[in-house]
Amino acid sequence: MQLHQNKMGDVLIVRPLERRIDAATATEFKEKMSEWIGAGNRRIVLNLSEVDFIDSSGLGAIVSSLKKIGNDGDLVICSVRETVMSLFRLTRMNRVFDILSSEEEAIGALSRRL
Amino acid sequence: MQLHQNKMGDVLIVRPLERRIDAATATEFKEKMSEWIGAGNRRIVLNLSEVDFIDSSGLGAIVSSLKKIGNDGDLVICSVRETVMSLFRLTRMNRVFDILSSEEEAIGALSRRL
Amino acid sequence: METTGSIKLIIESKLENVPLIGGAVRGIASALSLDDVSGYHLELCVVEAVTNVTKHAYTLEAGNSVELNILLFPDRITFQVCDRGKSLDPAKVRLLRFDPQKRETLPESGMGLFIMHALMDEVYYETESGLNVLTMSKYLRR
Amino acid sequence: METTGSIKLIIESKLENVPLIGGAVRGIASALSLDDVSGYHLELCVVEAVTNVTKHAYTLEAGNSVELNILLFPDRITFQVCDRGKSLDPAKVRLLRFDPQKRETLPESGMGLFIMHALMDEVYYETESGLNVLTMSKYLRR
Ligand SMILES: Nc1ncnc2c1ncn2[C@@H]1O[C@H](COP(=O)(O)OP(=O)(O)O)[C@@H](O)[C@H]1O
Ligand SMILES: Nc1ncnc2c1ncn2[C@@H]1O[C@H](COP(=O)(O)OP(=O)(O)O)[C@@H](O)[C@H]1O
Repeated sequence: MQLHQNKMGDVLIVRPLERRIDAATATEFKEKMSEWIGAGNRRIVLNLSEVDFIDSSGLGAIVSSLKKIGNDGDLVICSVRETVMSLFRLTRMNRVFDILSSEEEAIGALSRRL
Repeated sequence: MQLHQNKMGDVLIVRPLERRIDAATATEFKEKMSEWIGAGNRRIVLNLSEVDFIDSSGLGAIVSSLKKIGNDGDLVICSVRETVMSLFRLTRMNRVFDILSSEEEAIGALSRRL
Repeated sequence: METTGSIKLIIESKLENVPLIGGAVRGIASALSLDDVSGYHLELCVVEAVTNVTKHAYTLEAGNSVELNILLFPDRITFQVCDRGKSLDPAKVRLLRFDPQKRETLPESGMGLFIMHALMDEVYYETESGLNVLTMSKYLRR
Repeated sequence: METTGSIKLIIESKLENVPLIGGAVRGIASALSLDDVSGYHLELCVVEAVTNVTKHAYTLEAGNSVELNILLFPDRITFQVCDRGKSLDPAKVRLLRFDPQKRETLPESGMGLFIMHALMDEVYYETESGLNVLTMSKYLRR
Protein backbone atom coordinates (compact mmCIF):
# COMPACT_ATOMS: atom_id res chain seq x y z
CA MET A 1 0.00 0.00 0.00
CA GLN A 2 1.46 3.35 -1.04
CA LEU A 3 1.09 6.21 1.43
CA HIS A 4 2.11 9.75 0.52
CA GLN A 5 3.42 11.70 3.52
CA ASN A 6 4.62 15.22 4.18
CA LYS A 7 5.01 17.49 7.19
CA MET A 8 3.56 20.95 7.90
CA GLY A 9 5.16 22.21 11.12
CA ASP A 10 4.64 19.35 13.56
CA VAL A 11 1.61 17.97 11.69
CA LEU A 12 2.16 14.80 9.64
CA ILE A 13 -0.12 14.53 6.60
CA VAL A 14 -0.71 11.02 5.30
CA ARG A 15 -2.53 10.39 2.03
CA PRO A 16 -3.07 6.77 0.86
CA LEU A 17 -2.49 6.62 -2.89
CA GLU A 18 -4.62 3.53 -3.35
CA ARG A 19 -8.36 3.28 -3.71
CA ARG A 20 -8.84 0.56 -1.11
CA ILE A 21 -8.02 0.09 2.55
CA ASP A 22 -9.18 -3.48 3.13
CA ALA A 23 -8.09 -6.74 4.77
CA ALA A 24 -5.30 -7.15 2.20
CA THR A 25 -3.76 -3.73 2.89
CA ALA A 26 -4.85 -2.86 6.46
CA THR A 27 -1.88 -4.53 8.13
CA GLU A 28 0.63 -2.60 6.06
CA PHE A 29 -1.27 0.65 6.67
CA LYS A 30 -1.27 0.00 10.41
CA GLU A 31 2.45 -0.84 10.46
CA LYS A 32 3.48 2.30 8.59
CA MET A 33 1.32 4.53 10.76
CA SER A 34 2.68 2.81 13.86
CA GLU A 35 6.24 3.48 12.69
CA TRP A 36 5.54 7.20 12.18
CA ILE A 37 3.78 7.46 15.53
CA GLY A 38 6.65 5.59 17.15
CA ALA A 39 9.01 8.15 15.60
CA GLY A 40 7.23 10.88 17.59
CA ASN A 41 4.39 12.07 15.33
CA ARG A 42 1.44 12.93 17.55
CA ARG A 43 -0.66 15.15 15.31
CA ILE A 44 -1.68 13.41 12.11
CA VAL A 45 -4.00 14.32 9.26
CA LEU A 46 -5.30 11.37 7.25
CA ASN A 47 -6.37 12.56 3.79
CA LEU A 48 -8.76 10.02 2.25
CA SER A 49 -9.34 11.81 -1.06
CA GLU A 50 -8.11 8.88 -3.18
CA VAL A 51 -9.87 6.19 -1.18
CA ASP A 52 -13.22 4.93 -2.41
CA PHE A 53 -13.40 1.70 -0.44
CA ILE A 54 -12.79 0.99 3.24
CA ASP A 55 -14.00 -2.16 4.96
CA SER A 56 -14.09 -3.06 8.66
CA SER A 57 -10.42 -4.14 8.59
CA GLY A 58 -9.41 -0.78 7.10
CA LEU A 59 -11.51 1.09 9.63
CA GLY A 60 -9.98 -1.02 12.41
CA ALA A 61 -6.50 -0.04 11.21
CA ILE A 62 -7.41 3.66 11.37
CA VAL A 63 -8.84 3.23 14.89
CA SER A 64 -5.71 1.35 15.89
CA SER A 65 -3.57 4.32 14.79
CA LEU A 66 -5.66 6.69 16.88
CA LYS A 67 -5.26 4.46 19.95
CA LYS A 68 -1.52 4.22 19.35
CA ILE A 69 -1.24 8.03 19.32
CA GLY A 70 -2.69 8.00 22.82
CA ASN A 71 -4.25 10.90 24.62
CA ASP A 72 -1.56 13.54 24.02
CA GLY A 73 -2.24 13.88 20.30
CA ASP A 74 -4.90 13.43 17.65
CA LEU A 75 -5.71 11.91 14.27
CA VAL A 76 -7.95 14.12 12.15
CA ILE A 77 -9.47 12.91 8.88
CA CYS A 78 -10.22 14.93 5.73
CA SER A 79 -11.49 14.74 2.16
CA VAL A 80 -13.72 11.73 2.77
CA ARG A 81 -15.92 10.61 -0.11
CA GLU A 82 -19.65 10.22 0.41
CA THR A 83 -19.37 6.43 0.11
CA VAL A 84 -16.65 6.05 2.75
CA MET A 85 -18.35 8.65 4.96
CA SER A 86 -21.38 6.38 5.17
CA LEU A 87 -19.19 3.74 6.90
CA PHE A 88 -17.97 6.24 9.50
CA ARG A 89 -21.61 7.17 10.18
CA LEU A 90 -22.87 3.59 10.31
CA THR A 91 -20.24 2.60 12.88
CA ARG A 92 -20.54 5.92 14.75
CA MET A 93 -16.84 6.53 14.11
CA ASN A 94 -17.84 10.02 12.90
CA ARG A 95 -18.21 10.79 16.62
CA VAL A 96 -14.74 9.50 17.38
CA PHE A 97 -12.81 11.31 14.65
CA ASP A 98 -12.92 14.93 13.59
CA ILE A 99 -13.75 14.73 9.90
CA LEU A 100 -13.10 17.91 7.90
CA SER A 101 -13.67 18.71 4.26
CA SER A 102 -10.20 19.91 3.28
CA GLU A 103 -6.59 19.30 4.25
CA GLU A 104 -6.22 22.97 5.19
CA GLU A 105 -9.15 22.79 7.60
CA ALA A 106 -7.79 19.59 9.09
CA ILE A 107 -4.38 21.15 9.68
CA GLY A 108 -6.10 24.21 11.14
CA ALA A 109 -8.17 22.09 13.52
CA LEU A 110 -5.05 20.30 14.78
CA SER A 111 -3.06 23.52 15.17
CA ARG A 112 -5.72 25.24 17.26
CA ARG A 113 -5.68 22.33 19.66
CA LEU A 114 -2.96 21.94 22.37
CA MET B 1 -36.17 -1.10 -23.23
CA GLN B 2 -37.66 2.28 -22.43
CA LEU B 3 -37.35 5.00 -25.07
CA HIS B 4 -38.45 8.56 -24.40
CA GLN B 5 -39.77 10.30 -27.51
CA ASN B 6 -41.02 13.74 -28.43
CA LYS B 7 -41.45 15.79 -31.59
CA MET B 8 -40.08 19.22 -32.52
CA GLY B 9 -41.68 20.24 -35.82
CA ASP B 10 -41.12 17.25 -38.08
CA VAL B 11 -38.08 16.06 -36.10
CA LEU B 12 -38.56 13.02 -33.85
CA ILE B 13 -36.30 12.98 -30.79
CA VAL B 14 -35.63 9.57 -29.26
CA ARG B 15 -33.81 9.19 -25.94
CA PRO B 16 -33.21 5.69 -24.54
CA LEU B 17 -33.78 5.75 -20.78
CA GLU B 18 -31.61 2.73 -20.12
CA ARG B 19 -27.85 2.58 -19.74
CA ARG B 20 -27.31 -0.29 -22.16
CA ILE B 21 -28.12 -1.02 -25.78
CA ASP B 22 -26.89 -4.60 -26.12
CA ALA B 23 -27.92 -7.98 -27.53
CA ALA B 24 -30.71 -8.27 -24.94
CA THR B 25 -32.32 -4.93 -25.88
CA ALA B 26 -31.23 -4.27 -29.50
CA THR B 27 -34.16 -6.12 -31.07
CA GLU B 28 -36.71 -4.10 -29.14
CA PHE B 29 -34.88 -0.86 -29.94
CA LYS B 30 -34.86 -1.74 -33.65
CA GLU B 31 -38.56 -2.65 -33.64
CA LYS B 32 -39.65 0.57 -31.97
CA MET B 33 -37.52 2.70 -34.29
CA SER B 34 -38.84 0.76 -37.25
CA GLU B 35 -42.42 1.44 -36.14
CA TRP B 36 -41.81 5.19 -35.89
CA ILE B 37 -40.04 5.26 -39.25
CA GLY B 38 -42.87 3.24 -40.75
CA ALA B 39 -45.29 5.86 -39.38
CA GLY B 40 -43.56 8.51 -41.52
CA ASN B 41 -40.75 9.88 -39.34
CA ARG B 42 -37.81 10.64 -41.62
CA ARG B 43 -35.74 13.02 -39.53
CA ILE B 44 -34.70 11.54 -36.22
CA VAL B 45 -32.40 12.68 -33.42
CA LEU B 46 -31.05 9.89 -31.21
CA ASN B 47 -30.01 11.33 -27.83
CA LEU B 48 -27.57 8.93 -26.14
CA SER B 49 -27.05 10.95 -22.95
CA GLU B 50 -28.22 8.13 -20.66
CA VAL B 51 -26.38 5.35 -22.47
CA ASP B 52 -23.01 4.23 -21.16
CA PHE B 53 -22.78 0.87 -22.90
CA ILE B 54 -23.37 -0.08 -26.53
CA ASP B 55 -22.10 -3.32 -28.05
CA SER B 56 -21.99 -4.44 -31.68
CA SER B 57 -25.65 -5.58 -31.53
CA GLY B 58 -26.71 -2.15 -30.28
CA LEU B 59 -24.64 -0.41 -32.92
CA GLY B 60 -26.13 -2.73 -35.54
CA ALA B 61 -29.63 -1.73 -34.41
CA ILE B 62 -28.79 1.97 -34.82
CA VAL B 63 -27.33 1.32 -38.28
CA SER B 64 -30.43 -0.67 -39.18
CA SER B 65 -32.62 2.31 -38.27
CA LEU B 66 -30.58 4.59 -40.53
CA LYS B 67 -30.92 2.16 -43.43
CA LYS B 68 -34.66 1.90 -42.84
CA ILE B 69 -35.02 5.68 -43.04
CA GLY B 70 -33.59 5.47 -46.55
CA ASN B 71 -32.04 8.27 -48.55
CA ASP B 72 -34.78 10.89 -48.11
CA GLY B 73 -34.13 11.47 -44.41
CA ASP B 74 -31.48 11.24 -41.74
CA LEU B 75 -30.64 9.98 -38.26
CA VAL B 76 -28.45 12.36 -36.29
CA ILE B 77 -26.91 11.40 -32.95
CA CYS B 78 -26.20 13.63 -29.95
CA SER B 79 -24.91 13.69 -26.36
CA VAL B 80 -22.64 10.70 -26.77
CA ARG B 81 -20.42 9.81 -23.82
CA GLU B 82 -16.68 9.44 -24.34
CA THR B 83 -16.91 5.66 -23.76
CA VAL B 84 -19.61 5.07 -26.37
CA MET B 85 -17.96 7.56 -28.76
CA SER B 86 -14.89 5.31 -28.81
CA LEU B 87 -17.02 2.54 -30.35
CA PHE B 88 -18.27 4.86 -33.11
CA ARG B 89 -14.66 5.79 -33.87
CA LEU B 90 -13.33 2.24 -33.74
CA THR B 91 -15.93 1.02 -36.23
CA ARG B 92 -15.68 4.21 -38.34
CA MET B 93 -19.40 4.81 -37.74
CA ASN B 94 -18.47 8.39 -36.77
CA ARG B 95 -18.09 8.91 -40.54
CA VAL B 96 -21.56 7.52 -41.19
CA PHE B 97 -23.52 9.47 -38.59
CA ASP B 98 -23.47 13.16 -37.78
CA ILE B 99 -22.65 13.22 -34.07
CA LEU B 100 -23.36 16.50 -32.28
CA SER B 101 -22.81 17.54 -28.71
CA SER B 102 -26.31 18.74 -27.80
CA GLU B 103 -29.90 17.99 -28.74
CA GLU B 104 -30.34 21.62 -29.94
CA GLU B 105 -27.41 21.33 -32.32
CA ALA B 106 -28.70 17.99 -33.60
CA ILE B 107 -32.16 19.45 -34.30
CA GLY B 108 -30.48 22.45 -35.96
CA ALA B 109 -28.36 20.20 -38.17
CA LEU B 110 -31.44 18.28 -39.32
CA SER B 111 -33.49 21.44 -39.92
CA ARG B 112 -30.87 23.06 -42.11
CA ARG B 113 -30.84 19.97 -44.29
CA LEU B 114 -33.57 19.41 -46.99
CA MET C 1 -40.22 -15.77 -7.11
CA GLU C 2 -38.26 -16.22 -10.34
CA THR C 3 -34.90 -14.58 -10.81
CA THR C 4 -34.42 -12.04 -13.56
CA GLY C 5 -30.73 -12.86 -13.78
CA SER C 6 -27.99 -14.62 -11.87
CA ILE C 7 -24.24 -15.05 -11.84
CA LYS C 8 -21.77 -17.14 -9.88
CA LEU C 9 -18.34 -15.80 -8.88
CA ILE C 10 -15.59 -18.06 -7.58
CA ILE C 11 -12.23 -17.15 -6.10
CA GLU C 12 -9.46 -19.04 -4.39
CA SER C 13 -9.24 -18.22 -0.67
CA LYS C 14 -6.59 -15.48 -0.83
CA LEU C 15 -7.05 -11.92 0.35
CA GLU C 16 -5.56 -10.61 -2.93
CA ASN C 17 -8.64 -11.96 -4.78
CA VAL C 18 -11.18 -10.22 -2.57
CA PRO C 19 -10.94 -6.83 -4.37
CA LEU C 20 -11.86 -8.65 -7.62
CA ILE C 21 -15.11 -9.91 -6.08
CA GLY C 22 -15.67 -6.47 -4.56
CA GLY C 23 -15.08 -4.64 -7.85
CA ALA C 24 -17.38 -7.09 -9.63
CA VAL C 25 -20.19 -6.47 -7.14
CA ARG C 26 -19.83 -2.72 -7.38
CA GLY C 27 -19.83 -2.91 -11.20
CA ILE C 28 -22.98 -5.06 -11.17
CA ALA C 29 -24.66 -2.56 -8.83
CA SER C 30 -23.76 0.21 -11.24
CA ALA C 31 -25.10 -1.79 -14.23
CA LEU C 32 -28.35 -2.10 -12.23
CA SER C 33 -28.39 1.73 -11.99
CA LEU C 34 -27.94 1.75 -8.22
CA ASP C 35 -26.39 4.92 -6.82
CA ASP C 36 -22.76 5.05 -5.60
CA VAL C 37 -23.49 4.72 -1.89
CA SER C 38 -25.81 1.72 -2.42
CA GLY C 39 -23.17 0.11 -4.64
CA TYR C 40 -20.55 0.68 -1.95
CA HIS C 41 -22.83 -0.86 0.68
CA LEU C 42 -23.38 -4.01 -1.38
CA GLU C 43 -19.65 -4.28 -2.10
CA LEU C 44 -18.88 -3.72 1.58
CA CYS C 45 -21.20 -6.50 2.81
CA VAL C 46 -19.90 -8.98 0.24
CA VAL C 47 -16.27 -8.07 0.98
CA GLU C 48 -16.89 -8.51 4.72
CA ALA C 49 -18.47 -11.92 4.13
CA VAL C 50 -15.80 -13.14 1.71
CA THR C 51 -12.98 -11.82 3.90
CA ASN C 52 -14.50 -13.64 6.89
CA VAL C 53 -14.58 -16.90 4.97
CA THR C 54 -10.97 -16.42 3.86
CA LYS C 55 -9.75 -15.45 7.34
CA HIS C 56 -11.94 -17.45 9.69
CA ALA C 57 -13.50 -20.38 7.81
CA TYR C 58 -10.25 -21.14 5.93
CA THR C 59 -7.85 -19.50 8.45
CA LEU C 60 -5.97 -17.78 5.60
CA GLU C 61 -5.04 -21.08 4.02
CA ALA C 62 -4.92 -20.79 0.21
CA GLY C 63 -6.20 -23.53 -2.10
CA ASN C 64 -9.83 -23.43 -0.96
CA SER C 65 -12.63 -21.95 -2.97
CA VAL C 66 -15.07 -19.23 -1.97
CA GLU C 67 -18.22 -19.04 -4.02
CA LEU C 68 -20.60 -16.10 -4.37
CA ASN C 69 -23.98 -16.46 -6.04
CA ILE C 70 -25.73 -13.26 -7.00
CA LEU C 71 -29.45 -13.65 -7.67
CA LEU C 72 -31.56 -10.85 -9.05
CA PHE C 73 -35.25 -10.79 -8.28
CA PRO C 74 -37.73 -8.15 -9.41
CA ASP C 75 -37.72 -6.60 -5.93
CA ARG C 76 -34.36 -7.53 -4.42
CA ILE C 77 -30.80 -8.70 -4.88
CA THR C 78 -29.57 -11.75 -2.96
CA PHE C 79 -25.99 -12.81 -2.25
CA GLN C 80 -25.04 -16.31 -1.12
CA VAL C 81 -21.50 -16.75 0.15
CA CYS C 82 -20.56 -20.44 0.29
CA ASP C 83 -17.61 -22.26 1.83
CA ARG C 84 -16.63 -25.70 3.15
CA GLY C 85 -14.43 -24.48 6.00
CA LYS C 86 -14.99 -23.94 9.70
CA SER C 87 -18.55 -22.88 10.49
CA LEU C 88 -19.52 -19.60 12.09
CA ASP C 89 -20.49 -19.77 15.73
CA PRO C 90 -23.66 -17.62 15.98
CA ALA C 91 -22.56 -16.45 19.44
CA LYS C 92 -19.93 -14.36 17.65
CA VAL C 93 -22.48 -11.85 16.41
CA ARG C 94 -21.97 -8.86 18.67
CA LEU C 95 -23.35 -5.41 19.02
CA LEU C 96 -21.01 -2.53 18.37
CA ARG C 97 -20.58 -0.97 21.80
CA PHE C 98 -18.11 1.74 22.69
CA ASP C 99 -17.83 5.17 24.19
CA PRO C 100 -16.74 7.64 21.47
CA GLN C 101 -15.02 9.74 24.15
CA LYS C 102 -12.88 6.89 25.51
CA ARG C 103 -10.23 5.82 23.03
CA GLU C 104 -9.38 2.66 24.90
CA THR C 105 -12.93 1.32 24.36
CA LEU C 106 -12.82 1.65 20.57
CA PRO C 107 -13.09 -1.60 18.58
CA GLU C 108 -10.36 -2.51 16.10
CA SER C 109 -12.13 -5.63 14.83
CA GLY C 110 -15.40 -7.48 15.20
CA MET C 111 -17.31 -4.96 13.08
CA GLY C 112 -17.91 -7.13 10.00
CA LEU C 113 -21.01 -9.01 11.11
CA PHE C 114 -22.43 -5.81 12.58
CA ILE C 115 -22.02 -4.05 9.21
CA MET C 116 -23.70 -6.85 7.26
CA HIS C 117 -26.66 -6.95 9.64
CA ALA C 118 -26.97 -3.16 9.61
CA LEU C 119 -26.86 -2.69 5.85
CA MET C 120 -28.75 -5.73 4.57
CA ASP C 121 -32.48 -6.32 4.93
CA GLU C 122 -32.03 -10.01 5.57
CA VAL C 123 -29.01 -12.05 6.72
CA TYR C 124 -28.94 -15.70 7.65
CA TYR C 125 -26.40 -18.46 7.97
CA GLU C 126 -26.88 -22.18 7.44
CA THR C 127 -24.64 -25.22 7.45
CA GLU C 128 -25.68 -28.40 5.69
CA SER C 129 -23.39 -31.41 5.29
CA GLY C 130 -20.28 -29.28 5.55
CA LEU C 131 -21.43 -26.49 3.26
CA ASN C 132 -21.75 -23.11 4.99
CA VAL C 133 -24.00 -20.59 3.27
CA LEU C 134 -24.39 -16.97 4.34
CA THR C 135 -27.39 -15.45 2.58
CA MET C 136 -27.89 -11.68 2.44
CA SER C 137 -30.69 -9.83 0.68
CA LYS C 138 -31.32 -6.19 -0.04
CA TYR C 139 -34.64 -4.86 -1.31
CA LEU C 140 -34.31 -2.46 -4.22
CA ARG C 141 -36.41 0.56 -4.88
CA ARG C 142 -35.97 1.18 -8.59
CA MET D 1 4.37 -15.61 -15.11
CA GLU D 2 2.41 -15.88 -11.88
CA THR D 3 -0.99 -14.30 -11.50
CA THR D 4 -1.54 -11.58 -8.92
CA GLY D 5 -5.20 -12.46 -8.63
CA SER D 6 -7.91 -14.39 -10.43
CA ILE D 7 -11.64 -14.89 -10.43
CA LYS D 8 -14.08 -17.15 -12.25
CA LEU D 9 -17.53 -15.94 -13.33
CA ILE D 10 -20.24 -18.35 -14.48
CA ILE D 11 -23.61 -17.59 -16.02
CA GLU D 12 -26.33 -19.64 -17.60
CA SER D 13 -26.57 -19.06 -21.35
CA LYS D 14 -29.27 -16.37 -21.38
CA LEU D 15 -28.88 -12.87 -22.79
CA GLU D 16 -30.39 -11.39 -19.59
CA ASN D 17 -27.30 -12.55 -17.67
CA VAL D 18 -24.78 -10.90 -19.98
CA PRO D 19 -25.08 -7.41 -18.40
CA LEU D 20 -24.14 -8.99 -15.05
CA ILE D 21 -20.88 -10.30 -16.51
CA GLY D 22 -20.37 -6.95 -18.25
CA GLY D 23 -20.99 -4.94 -15.09
CA ALA D 24 -18.66 -7.22 -13.14
CA VAL D 25 -15.85 -6.71 -15.66
CA ARG D 26 -16.29 -2.96 -15.67
CA GLY D 27 -16.26 -2.91 -11.87
CA ILE D 28 -13.09 -4.98 -11.75
CA ALA D 29 -11.45 -2.61 -14.26
CA SER D 30 -12.40 0.29 -12.04
CA ALA D 31 -11.04 -1.48 -8.92
CA LEU D 32 -7.78 -1.85 -10.89
CA SER D 33 -7.82 1.94 -11.38
CA LEU D 34 -8.27 1.71 -15.15
CA ASP D 35 -9.87 4.76 -16.76
CA ASP D 36 -13.49 4.73 -17.97
CA VAL D 37 -12.75 4.19 -21.65
CA SER D 38 -10.38 1.27 -20.92
CA GLY D 39 -12.99 -0.24 -18.60
CA TYR D 40 -15.62 0.11 -21.32
CA HIS D 41 -13.30 -1.58 -23.85
CA LEU D 42 -12.71 -4.57 -21.57
CA GLU D 43 -16.42 -4.87 -20.84
CA LEU D 44 -17.21 -4.56 -24.56
CA CYS D 45 -14.83 -7.37 -25.58
CA VAL D 46 -16.09 -9.70 -22.86
CA VAL D 47 -19.73 -8.91 -23.66
CA GLU D 48 -19.10 -9.58 -27.38
CA ALA D 49 -17.46 -12.92 -26.56
CA VAL D 50 -20.11 -14.03 -24.06
CA THR D 51 -22.94 -12.90 -26.35
CA ASN D 52 -21.39 -14.89 -29.21
CA VAL D 53 -21.26 -18.01 -27.07
CA THR D 54 -24.88 -17.53 -26.00
CA LYS D 55 -26.10 -16.78 -29.54
CA HIS D 56 -23.88 -18.92 -31.74
CA ALA D 57 -22.28 -21.69 -29.67
CA TYR D 58 -25.52 -22.41 -27.77
CA THR D 59 -27.92 -20.95 -30.39
CA LEU D 60 -29.84 -19.08 -27.65
CA GLU D 61 -30.71 -22.30 -25.86
CA ALA D 62 -30.84 -21.78 -22.08
CA GLY D 63 -29.50 -24.31 -19.58
CA ASN D 64 -25.88 -24.24 -20.73
CA SER D 65 -23.12 -22.57 -18.84
CA VAL D 66 -20.73 -19.88 -20.00
CA GLU D 67 -17.57 -19.49 -17.97
CA LEU D 68 -15.26 -16.50 -17.81
CA ASN D 69 -11.86 -16.70 -16.12
CA ILE D 70 -10.18 -13.40 -15.36
CA LEU D 71 -6.46 -13.67 -14.68
CA LEU D 72 -4.40 -10.73 -13.48
CA PHE D 73 -0.71 -10.67 -14.27
CA PRO D 74 1.71 -7.91 -13.30
CA ASP D 75 1.68 -6.59 -16.87
CA ARG D 76 -1.66 -7.68 -18.33
CA ILE D 77 -5.20 -8.89 -17.79
CA THR D 78 -6.37 -12.07 -19.50
CA PHE D 79 -9.93 -13.24 -20.14
CA GLN D 80 -10.81 -16.83 -21.04
CA VAL D 81 -14.34 -17.42 -22.28
CA CYS D 82 -15.21 -21.12 -22.19
CA ASP D 83 -18.14 -23.10 -23.60
CA ARG D 84 -19.04 -26.62 -24.70
CA GLY D 85 -21.27 -25.64 -27.61
CA LYS D 86 -20.70 -25.33 -31.36
CA SER D 87 -17.17 -24.26 -32.22
CA LEU D 88 -16.28 -21.07 -34.04
CA ASP D 89 -15.31 -21.48 -37.66
CA PRO D 90 -12.18 -19.29 -38.04
CA ALA D 91 -13.31 -18.39 -41.58
CA LYS D 92 -16.00 -16.25 -39.89
CA VAL D 93 -13.48 -13.60 -38.81
CA ARG D 94 -14.03 -10.79 -41.26
CA LEU D 95 -12.69 -7.33 -41.87
CA LEU D 96 -15.07 -4.46 -41.39
CA ARG D 97 -15.54 -3.13 -44.93
CA PHE D 98 -18.04 -0.52 -45.99
CA ASP D 99 -18.38 2.81 -47.74
CA PRO D 100 -19.51 5.41 -45.17
CA GLN D 101 -21.27 7.31 -48.00
CA LYS D 102 -23.35 4.33 -49.17
CA ARG D 103 -25.97 3.38 -46.60
CA GLU D 104 -26.76 0.08 -48.27
CA THR D 105 -23.20 -1.15 -47.64
CA LEU D 106 -23.31 -0.56 -43.87
CA PRO D 107 -23.01 -3.67 -41.68
CA GLU D 108 -25.73 -4.45 -39.12
CA SER D 109 -23.88 -7.43 -37.65
CA GLY D 110 -20.58 -9.26 -37.90
CA MET D 111 -18.73 -6.56 -35.95
CA GLY D 112 -18.10 -8.51 -32.72
CA LEU D 113 -14.96 -10.40 -33.71
CA PHE D 114 -13.59 -7.29 -35.40
CA ILE D 115 -14.03 -5.32 -32.15
CA MET D 116 -12.31 -7.95 -30.01
CA HIS D 117 -9.35 -8.16 -32.38
CA ALA D 118 -9.10 -4.37 -32.61
CA LEU D 119 -9.23 -3.65 -28.87
CA MET D 120 -7.29 -6.56 -27.40
CA ASP D 121 -3.56 -7.12 -27.73
CA GLU D 122 -3.93 -10.87 -28.13
CA VAL D 123 -6.92 -12.99 -29.16
CA TYR D 124 -6.91 -16.71 -29.83
CA TYR D 125 -9.40 -19.53 -29.99
CA GLU D 126 -8.85 -23.20 -29.23
CA THR D 127 -11.03 -26.30 -29.02
CA GLU D 128 -9.95 -29.36 -27.09
CA SER D 129 -12.21 -32.37 -26.48
CA GLY D 130 -15.34 -30.31 -26.87
CA LEU D 131 -14.23 -27.35 -24.75
CA ASN D 132 -13.98 -24.08 -26.69
CA VAL D 133 -11.77 -21.41 -25.14
CA LEU D 134 -11.45 -17.86 -26.45
CA THR D 135 -8.47 -16.17 -24.78
CA MET D 136 -8.04 -12.39 -24.91
CA SER D 137 -5.28 -10.37 -23.26
CA LYS D 138 -4.70 -6.68 -22.78
CA TYR D 139 -1.42 -5.21 -21.60
CA LEU D 140 -1.80 -2.62 -18.88
CA ARG D 141 0.26 0.49 -18.42
CA ARG D 142 -0.16 1.37 -14.76
N1 LIG E 1 -17.54 -17.09 7.75
C1 LIG E 1 -17.10 -17.32 9.02
N2 LIG E 1 -16.69 -18.55 9.37
C2 LIG E 1 -16.25 -18.79 10.62
N3 LIG E 1 -16.18 -17.86 11.59
C3 LIG E 1 -16.57 -16.62 11.30
C4 LIG E 1 -17.05 -16.27 10.00
N4 LIG E 1 -17.38 -14.97 10.01
C5 LIG E 1 -17.13 -14.52 11.24
N5 LIG E 1 -16.64 -15.49 12.04
C6 LIG E 1 -16.29 -15.35 13.50
O1 LIG E 1 -17.01 -14.23 14.00
C7 LIG E 1 -16.12 -13.22 14.50
C8 LIG E 1 -16.67 -11.83 14.21
O2 LIG E 1 -16.61 -11.55 12.82
P1 LIG E 1 -16.63 -10.07 12.28
O3 LIG E 1 -17.75 -9.34 12.96
O4 LIG E 1 -16.70 -10.12 10.80
O5 LIG E 1 -15.29 -9.41 12.77
P2 LIG E 1 -13.75 -9.79 12.52
O6 LIG E 1 -13.67 -10.58 11.26
O7 LIG E 1 -13.09 -8.44 12.41
O8 LIG E 1 -13.31 -10.55 13.73
C9 LIG E 1 -14.79 -13.53 13.85
O9 LIG E 1 -13.68 -13.07 14.59
C10 LIG E 1 -14.82 -15.05 13.72
O10 LIG E 1 -14.45 -15.65 14.94
N1 LIG F 1 -18.30 -18.32 -29.86
C1 LIG F 1 -18.73 -18.64 -31.09
N2 LIG F 1 -19.12 -19.91 -31.35
C2 LIG F 1 -19.55 -20.24 -32.56
N3 LIG F 1 -19.62 -19.39 -33.62
C3 LIG F 1 -19.26 -18.11 -33.43
C4 LIG F 1 -18.80 -17.67 -32.15
N4 LIG F 1 -18.49 -16.37 -32.25
C5 LIG F 1 -18.75 -16.00 -33.51
N5 LIG F 1 -19.21 -17.03 -34.24
C6 LIG F 1 -19.55 -17.00 -35.69
O1 LIG F 1 -18.83 -15.89 -36.28
C7 LIG F 1 -19.76 -14.95 -36.84
C8 LIG F 1 -19.23 -13.52 -36.65
O2 LIG F 1 -19.30 -13.16 -35.28
P1 LIG F 1 -19.31 -11.64 -34.84
O3 LIG F 1 -18.21 -10.95 -35.57
O4 LIG F 1 -19.23 -11.59 -33.38
O5 LIG F 1 -20.65 -11.05 -35.38
P2 LIG F 1 -22.19 -11.42 -35.10
O6 LIG F 1 -22.25 -12.15 -33.80
O7 LIG F 1 -22.88 -10.12 -35.10
O8 LIG F 1 -22.61 -12.29 -36.27
C9 LIG F 1 -21.08 -15.22 -36.15
O9 LIG F 1 -22.19 -14.85 -36.94
C10 LIG F 1 -21.02 -16.73 -35.92
O10 LIG F 1 -21.39 -17.42 -37.10
